Amino acid sequence: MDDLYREFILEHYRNPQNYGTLEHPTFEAEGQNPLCGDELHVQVEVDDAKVITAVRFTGQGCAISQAAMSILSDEIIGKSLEDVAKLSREDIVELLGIELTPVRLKCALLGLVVVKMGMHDHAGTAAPAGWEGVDEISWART
Amino acid sequence: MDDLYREFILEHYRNPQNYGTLEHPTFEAEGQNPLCGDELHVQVEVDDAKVITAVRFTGQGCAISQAAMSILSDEIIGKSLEDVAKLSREDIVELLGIELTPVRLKCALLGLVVVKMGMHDHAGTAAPAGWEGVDEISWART
Amino acid sequence: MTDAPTRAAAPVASPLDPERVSADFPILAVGPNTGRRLAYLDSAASAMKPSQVIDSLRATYESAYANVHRGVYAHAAAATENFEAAREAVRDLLNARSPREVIFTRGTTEAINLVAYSWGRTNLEAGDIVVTTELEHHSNLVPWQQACAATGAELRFIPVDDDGVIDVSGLDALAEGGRLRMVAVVHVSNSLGTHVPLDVIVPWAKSHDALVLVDGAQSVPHRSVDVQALGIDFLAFSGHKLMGPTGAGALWGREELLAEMPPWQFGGEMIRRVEYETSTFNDLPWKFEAGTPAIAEVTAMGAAIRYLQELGIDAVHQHEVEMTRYAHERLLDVPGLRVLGPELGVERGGVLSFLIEGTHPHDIATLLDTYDVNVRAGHHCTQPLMKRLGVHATARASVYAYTTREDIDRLIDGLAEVRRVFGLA
Amino acid sequence: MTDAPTRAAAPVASPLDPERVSADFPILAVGPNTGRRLAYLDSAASAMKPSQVIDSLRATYESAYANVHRGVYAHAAAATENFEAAREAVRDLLNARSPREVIFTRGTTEAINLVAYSWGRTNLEAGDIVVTTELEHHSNLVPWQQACAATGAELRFIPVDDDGVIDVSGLDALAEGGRLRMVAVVHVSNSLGTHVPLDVIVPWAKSHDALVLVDGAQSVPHRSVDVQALGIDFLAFSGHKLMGPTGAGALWGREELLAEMPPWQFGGEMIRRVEYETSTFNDLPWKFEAGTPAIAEVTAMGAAIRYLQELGIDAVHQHEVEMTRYAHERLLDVPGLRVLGPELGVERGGVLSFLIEGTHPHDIATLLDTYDVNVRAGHHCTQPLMKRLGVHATARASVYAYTTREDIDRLIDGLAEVRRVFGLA
Ligand SMILES: Cc1ncc(COP(=O)(O)O)c(C=O)c1O
Ligand SMILES: Cc1ncc(COP(=O)(O)O)c(C=O)c1O
Repeated sequence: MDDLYREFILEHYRNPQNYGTLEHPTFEAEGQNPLCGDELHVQVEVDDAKVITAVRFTGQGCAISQAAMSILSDEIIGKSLEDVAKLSREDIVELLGIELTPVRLKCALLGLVVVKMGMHDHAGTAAPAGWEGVDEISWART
Repeated sequence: MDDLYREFILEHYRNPQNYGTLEHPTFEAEGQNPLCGDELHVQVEVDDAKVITAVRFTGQGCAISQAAMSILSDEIIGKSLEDVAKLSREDIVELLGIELTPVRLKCALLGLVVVKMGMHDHAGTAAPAGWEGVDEISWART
Repeated sequence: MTDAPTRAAAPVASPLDPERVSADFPILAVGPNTGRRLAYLDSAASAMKPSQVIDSLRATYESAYANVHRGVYAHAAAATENFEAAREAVRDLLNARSPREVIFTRGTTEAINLVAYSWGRTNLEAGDIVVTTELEHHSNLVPWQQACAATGAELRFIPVDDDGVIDVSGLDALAEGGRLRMVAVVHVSNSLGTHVPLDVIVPWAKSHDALVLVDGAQSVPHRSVDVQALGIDFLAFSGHKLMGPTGAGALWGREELLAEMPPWQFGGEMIRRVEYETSTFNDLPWKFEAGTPAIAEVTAMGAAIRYLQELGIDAVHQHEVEMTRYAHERLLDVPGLRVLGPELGVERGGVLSFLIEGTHPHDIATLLDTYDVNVRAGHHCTQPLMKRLGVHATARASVYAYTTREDIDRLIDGLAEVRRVFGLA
Repeated sequence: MTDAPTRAAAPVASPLDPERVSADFPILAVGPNTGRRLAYLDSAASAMKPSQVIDSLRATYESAYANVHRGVYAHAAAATENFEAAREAVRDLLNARSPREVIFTRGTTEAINLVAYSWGRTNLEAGDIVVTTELEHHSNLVPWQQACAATGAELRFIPVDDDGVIDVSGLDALAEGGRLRMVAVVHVSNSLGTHVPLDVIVPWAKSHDALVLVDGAQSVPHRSVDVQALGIDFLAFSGHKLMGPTGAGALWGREELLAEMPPWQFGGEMIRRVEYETSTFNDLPWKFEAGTPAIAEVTAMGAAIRYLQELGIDAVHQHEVEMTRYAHERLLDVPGLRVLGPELGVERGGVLSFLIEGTHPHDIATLLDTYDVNVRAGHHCTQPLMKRLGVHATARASVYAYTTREDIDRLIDGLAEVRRVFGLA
């Protein structure tokens, strides 16, 4: 029954990785899913080679949104911004390893949306097609 | 099949009774059914005892509307205005002796609506409840 | 007789047998995840449909279908008659004076928009006041926000206390400094179940010559609503919450008011005479029904009303009161669970919003679904109310005629499981 | 081989077998008056529904029902998926760029009202020109009359000749003395079948930077319509004329335009964030879909689109062209009968309006009904056009995928009977 709530997910929910704040983030952004009130505030530190060196987030919401952000943060540390730009909805589903209904997919995607939007906003590039305001999620520069 | 078009109705349609105009009508009115363009212009002459002494009408439209007016005109000559005021939808259906679907009932009622509205307008009395603008028929003083 | 005393001394039997009612609802028989009966506790969002309603749709399309109102052939006459019979069914349900007072819309939302546009935008002006409550569904809030923004009128709110109960103590002040024109309030809150005291609010509104619109989305399907006895001016409801199909609902309005209001949508049906330059409009109710209406859906909403009346609307209400009380009591026994809204014992609709410390409503609803227990999670289209209560979202269980005690027991069992999964038990 | 040469030398067979199509339509099997097949020649008013569509409604309510978009449980996810699949079906049918460009409405009328309110009332002003044609259904005329009256814009008409054929010779003058902003035209006339030359009108409108709205009520169900190839901005159609249920239709609009237009109806679904004082609105297409939509009906409209595509929309069109031509030819042989609209041979939709000297259309339709031949009589919601043509009403026969040659023969036989009854034969 509780496929969605495998120990792996619950563990990330209870003990999120990279939770907290950075002193000197390269960029940061926050996002919300007004449907359920899921909230994430994400900070990212990038080195000169455009590789992510640190991620921290705070937020609150359902297990899926918070665990997905925790898992995503682990995933992108050490990745180049270019690689992060390529991350898709499917990649998140794969990282979580669970099947999601459309409504719950929104929860899972919140973190990625915030990271992408913050990244593009910082770079001054347009939000990638299909991601601006995706799935009713709203975000803002912080 | 052609219950609606019994010889009696068709006869009235082809040779309407009281077709034409009066020199000195006591009152007159006209009405239309915008749905199909049925039109009737009715003139009524009333004596001092408020008894109808003559009716004339002109108009054009479907067999039902024109025949119903012809039959109605025969019926009300010699009747008091008071009696005419009491005529109901059912009375018209009975006079015609046929079953009518709602849309065709509007055709059949056009004449009675015009007579009633003209009568009340002339007397300065309010249109009887349920008859003003009945069934999308519009009428006017002439 | 000794072994099962509590069973023997059964509670006063509901006049309604929800098991028998359920037999009319094909979708309840087998849940998609477990194969067990579907414990559908989301009727406040939309009700399930009995075979009587589904069959009505089929009957229309299979044996009495045509476009309505203008056709002269047999199917057109039959379709029109059935369609207009639904208008009479609504009139009867609400005890309206005349079927001319019943206007078919897609649902509550369109009905309220109709009033906010047709009455609101032509009557409101700067200095006018529109009053609503802090409980409102977005559908009875945003149309008034917009009508006020467009006309310069001011929107004010009857507050709720921390239990979501309407506080009428400050009513008089709400009408000060302007002209009170419209009081648009929900009858029963879809988020909290709060029953709004129309018996206080309507006389107050009338003492200011204001109109009263009632959002009956959560009352009309669940209790007897008499628009004349309530003394109100407009009432909106949705067929789909009344076991009717989607796509059909109604606005009721007092004839004198509707007669003076301009039409809102324009097109076929609602006109009397059209020239290239100008048009004159049709009589009530058609003046407000532009275009081909939801013929089969309105007809089937009529079937739903008849179904509800055959069950007995008072019996349905009584059953819901019992189910709601039972659910409320059992929820209060769940550790860490908080029920929002009116306290146990206070009159309420069949809606229970709750939170469990340490879990999110979305996770609750998702986990319950695996047991085929359906509850809603979210803000229930009442974001400002959520904010007022200091929460982001709630889990919400709601009941209807087909709700059984077992459905509620399964909810409670499911919540125990939720607590276990989240390490709370 | 010698006895029935005309039968043997059959006309090029339609790619569509209307008898086989008819088997999908339960209502056609038995007419209410004679027990014979129903010769339903009123599809321009509303189409009959195949079992595939009726079954879709039942399937939704029996096995995949819940309110859409916000529910997390299985039924809510399934209902949402099916509902959104219908959006994709519409996108595909119209070759729209994105499903975000597809907004569900009750039908054509609501779709046009949406544009006339949301775009019209915020963009039009004195000095602006809106152009339409003399052919329009009230639903594409009255909303523009009202939008113009409210904003001071001027409404002008592309004229028709006495055959009801669009006369584009004076187009340029129509744009003089003001700013042409909107050209809102019917694609195929529901009264006369006239096919409007969008290939002339659209480039003309675009040369003035005007928007083009097409009333596709009578084209989308009957021929392939590609919004990108047409180069238009908005298109409206009704599901019920496309063999879908009542209560569902759609507006297609170019995304850039829709994105800038303000919402029209307000309530649930269409908001993103609501506070007591203000609201922000949702993304496309939901911004324009306030309240619970016609969930099952939209889903079933998707089924109707799939059904139409399985028949093959070009095959349906070709069949209709043949049936229309056959009916037109046979009607011309009826003494005293006059067919209005484009002459035989001129491109037209499957609609034939006619008059018989010495009878009224209402009487024609009523008498035909006794033979279970259904035609419409009246002004077909085109009163100004009737006046332009100097008639009050017409009888109108219209065809669809299920129309057989025998249906038309029965119409012709019935008309002989009409003439007999009225002493014309
Ligand atoms: C050309 C045309 N436009 C608009 C409409 C209105 O469609 P609906 O009544 O479904 O809104 C119709 C159908 O009556 C039509 O034929
Ligand atoms: C109290 C209340 N008002 C209005 C609505 C809107 O109804 P609909 O979505 O059917 O238009 C709802 C239902 O969601 C409701 O519960």
